Amino acid sequence: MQLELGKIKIEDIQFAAETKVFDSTLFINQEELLEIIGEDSRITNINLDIVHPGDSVRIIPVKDVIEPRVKVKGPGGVFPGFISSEEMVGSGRTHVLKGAAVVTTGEIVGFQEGIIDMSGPGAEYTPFSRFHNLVVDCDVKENIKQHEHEEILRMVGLKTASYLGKAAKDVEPDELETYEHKPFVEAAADYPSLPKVGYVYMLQSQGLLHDTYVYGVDAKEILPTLMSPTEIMDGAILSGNCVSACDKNATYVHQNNPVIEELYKYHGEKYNFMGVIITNENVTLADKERSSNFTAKLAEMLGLDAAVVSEEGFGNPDADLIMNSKKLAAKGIKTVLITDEYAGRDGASQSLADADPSADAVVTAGNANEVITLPPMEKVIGHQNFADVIAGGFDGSLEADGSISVEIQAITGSTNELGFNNLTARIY
Amino acid sequence: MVKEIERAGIPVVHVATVVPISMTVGANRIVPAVAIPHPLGQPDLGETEEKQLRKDIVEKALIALQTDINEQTVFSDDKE
Amino acid sequence: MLEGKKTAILGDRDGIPGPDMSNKLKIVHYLNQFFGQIGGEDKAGIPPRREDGPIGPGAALNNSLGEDAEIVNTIICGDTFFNENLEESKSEIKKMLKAINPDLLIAGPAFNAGRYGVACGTVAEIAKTELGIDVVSGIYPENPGYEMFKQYAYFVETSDSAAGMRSAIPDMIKIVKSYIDKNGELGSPEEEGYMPRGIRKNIFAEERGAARAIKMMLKKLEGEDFETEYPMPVFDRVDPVDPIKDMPKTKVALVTSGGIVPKGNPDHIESSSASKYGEYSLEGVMDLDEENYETAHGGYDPVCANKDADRVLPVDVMRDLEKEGVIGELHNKFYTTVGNGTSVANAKAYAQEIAENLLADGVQAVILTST
Amino acid sequence: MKDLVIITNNPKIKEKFEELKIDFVDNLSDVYSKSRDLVHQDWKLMSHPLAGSVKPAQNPYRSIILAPTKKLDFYSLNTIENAIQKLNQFKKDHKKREYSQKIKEDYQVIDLTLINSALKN
Repeated sequence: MQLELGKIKIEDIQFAAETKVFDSTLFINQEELLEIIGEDSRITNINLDIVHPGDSVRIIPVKDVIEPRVKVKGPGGVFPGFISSEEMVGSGRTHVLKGAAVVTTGEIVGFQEGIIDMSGPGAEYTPFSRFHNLVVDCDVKENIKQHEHEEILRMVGLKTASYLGKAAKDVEPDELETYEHKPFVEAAADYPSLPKVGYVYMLQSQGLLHDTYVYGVDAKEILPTLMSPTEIMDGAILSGNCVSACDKNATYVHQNNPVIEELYKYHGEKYNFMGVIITNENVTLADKERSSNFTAKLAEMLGLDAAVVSEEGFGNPDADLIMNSKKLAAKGIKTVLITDEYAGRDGASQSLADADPSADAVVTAGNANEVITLPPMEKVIGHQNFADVIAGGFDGSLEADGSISVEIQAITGSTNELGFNNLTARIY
Repeated sequence: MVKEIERAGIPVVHVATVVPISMTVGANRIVPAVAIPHPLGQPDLGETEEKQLRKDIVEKALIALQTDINEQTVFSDDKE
Repeated sequence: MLEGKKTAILGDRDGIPGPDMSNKLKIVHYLNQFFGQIGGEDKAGIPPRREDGPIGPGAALNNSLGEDAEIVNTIICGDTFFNENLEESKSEIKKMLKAINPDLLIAGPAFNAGRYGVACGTVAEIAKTELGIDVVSGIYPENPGYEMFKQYAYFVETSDSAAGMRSAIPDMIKIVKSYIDKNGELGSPEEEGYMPRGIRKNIFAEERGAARAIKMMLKKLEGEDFETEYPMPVFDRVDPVDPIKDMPKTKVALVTSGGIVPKGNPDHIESSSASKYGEYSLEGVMDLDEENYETAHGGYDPVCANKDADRVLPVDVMRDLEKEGVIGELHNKFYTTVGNGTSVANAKAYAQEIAENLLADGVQAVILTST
Repeated sequence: MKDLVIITNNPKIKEKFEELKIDFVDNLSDVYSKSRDLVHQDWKLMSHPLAGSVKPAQNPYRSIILAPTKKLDFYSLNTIENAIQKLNQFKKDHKKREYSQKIKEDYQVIDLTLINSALKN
């Protein structure tokens, strides 16, 4: 499988009469877009806003962030199982509007969370403040159930990203990157003297507001399985996850999985990157045992010498993480785990809800309980009054002047457990 | 406690009602006891029987102290 | 940080003498009876007292601090008094600290003195959590006071005895000076030279997490040293000691966490959160009967144990086995604590003392019973 | 299936699973302490006590599924103890407040879907 990612640099977004990309600017025909994404009769209103890095803008509550893309050559299309068919992705050529993103917001449940500040101290914690964002604020009819509401918003986001992506179809990319993944036997034969490494990709999968989709399938229904890294880079996995803003993996992060990008860097030089094992994080302990058993078995079947394991969320996923760690170690596979921490506001509590001596190589994305004060912004998109009830928020967190004191767990993507950011924690 | 005594180089056997807690506190030789209010007794039994029961447990503890082990070991009757 | 704190405290110091208007950092020093130059173990029962200026090791500290800081008061408390009258000591010392209102507290150094270490740590906890005062102290890493209270103070590592005073003092001064220079915002343990407090603090690394993970994996693959960013909680395990070879010649001791005590609980072992352990003679005792023994344990129904304490501490059976020659002898003392509610670190401190006593008495094996 | 018990303080669980054995308790802490007590009486956890990504104490509703077993399940004991520790940690930093009825119901639905997802398998 060979995938070409053609990256088109976007340095500005503007509303205009025609949707197109010209001179690193994405022009959007607002009416046309609204017509396409507003077709669902359950939607009552959609507001579009364009925000740029450095703007005095707060977006709250953020549901998902998606990168606009389009399939240019080869099988399949964007967001398989939702926008495109179930055709396999991960080969051919895909164009990416690099630097642009679609941000969805809307009140699915009363306590919804997720802040993106486009400037100020909060902007340093969220990776999404670096992009030119089209914010889609979507309201639905009153009697819509939470499940349906999540689905409507998810589809609106995907449709928007897919609509914008099409503008990149005939644009010459600024950069063209090529990634290859061969059948396992060939891949193993390519570098017989290099150690084999893999990636164990844990997906949140517990029910409403906690779902991840693989080719349109809810990940809680899967047994751990093998995937080509190029499939994931081509958008086979996307988020239906709305809670735990700091460490849920937004669709953007799945599309740009940093572990896969980094693993490709030394592929063929220092090790042989054999592939990705996706696994889930389910509610029952029996599921957790079964999934971690399968994960370790697949890793063994691939002949892995080492693996990176990334987590999503906190609490019960710590149990999955530790089970994966133990079982991979028992097979002699050297593992590195990526997690984040909930060590309390004072940083003195136990960081994880589970532990094991096998987990001796851990990368941490920071303590999600650390408190930050976000100064007021000139403009708030969404619903600032949520600050008081979002995760990590607390009584009195929203001051009269519009500043908010929150744990960084309320900031979208702040402690991303794929290692998307530079934030980390140390012992003091 | 059990760890500190063992750390001092004295073999110690832990006669404990809640075996998992004993495992957690790091006992190496563990003998399960009867029940929480009376780890080495059974008030329902007659005096002689009860003392015999206690003697059985203590003897098992002495066997544990004479057994070479490499890891935490529970000296119980059931084979599971 | 330091500035902000000063202002905050100024606001609620009604009725307390005005603040020292000079820029000197105001320090209180906490010492036990021995270092406070009152006396040895015989004076360990003295309650907290407040003295003016530096005393003992405080003099050396004070001299080196020069113009930057001053030890204005010394608080002294006997180690035994402190540990046996914990609540009273805490509230008394808190009152003193509140009245003096220092910028910084120095405690110890405590070296490897268990109870002194616990006292220094407890005082640090009060100062830090209840009064917002930062604390600098010194301690031997294996002193249970470190593990119990490490998050409340900047502890420098000291040797296990007061012979290490010569290097402990400059190490503590270095921290205090850095604390003044940096306005209370001390850097990492490695930078500053204090032992890790176990507090997790966020920082921005140079590379993103995924890149760090790949590098760590490469090191692990190649067998090189690597440093985990989150060390798992310590799994303290002790390897099993070799088994007893010749039981008929072995001296066996009984220890229990079931709270068995002589009737009337002469040492007032508390029914929960026990702050002490008991050591009692078994000289001539063949059986623990209802008239002479009971349980001090508050965590379970005591009726069974009170009726026949052998049900918790099997002295009767041990005497039989001694007579039968199955064991060499039963040690003529037993040790008792109360398991429930006792903090792990506290239990560790007692256990170390018990273990030392057992060793000194030539005990070769122990049966420990728990309810 | 028939041996399962759900310890819960979520009224929606009571409505939805009439055929299952439900032990309804008053508050969040009781859900955990009751579950711990059962673990000590040879029950094992079927669902993880920190299911979902809504943080402990933030969601005032919680349901935990247990099943009888033959002897003390060490893993369950460890897991429930760790969960209680985490609950207490989050409670300390999380001021108790009154949620509106709508938010309460949203939280109940979240908990319900977690249990639903557990029972499906």
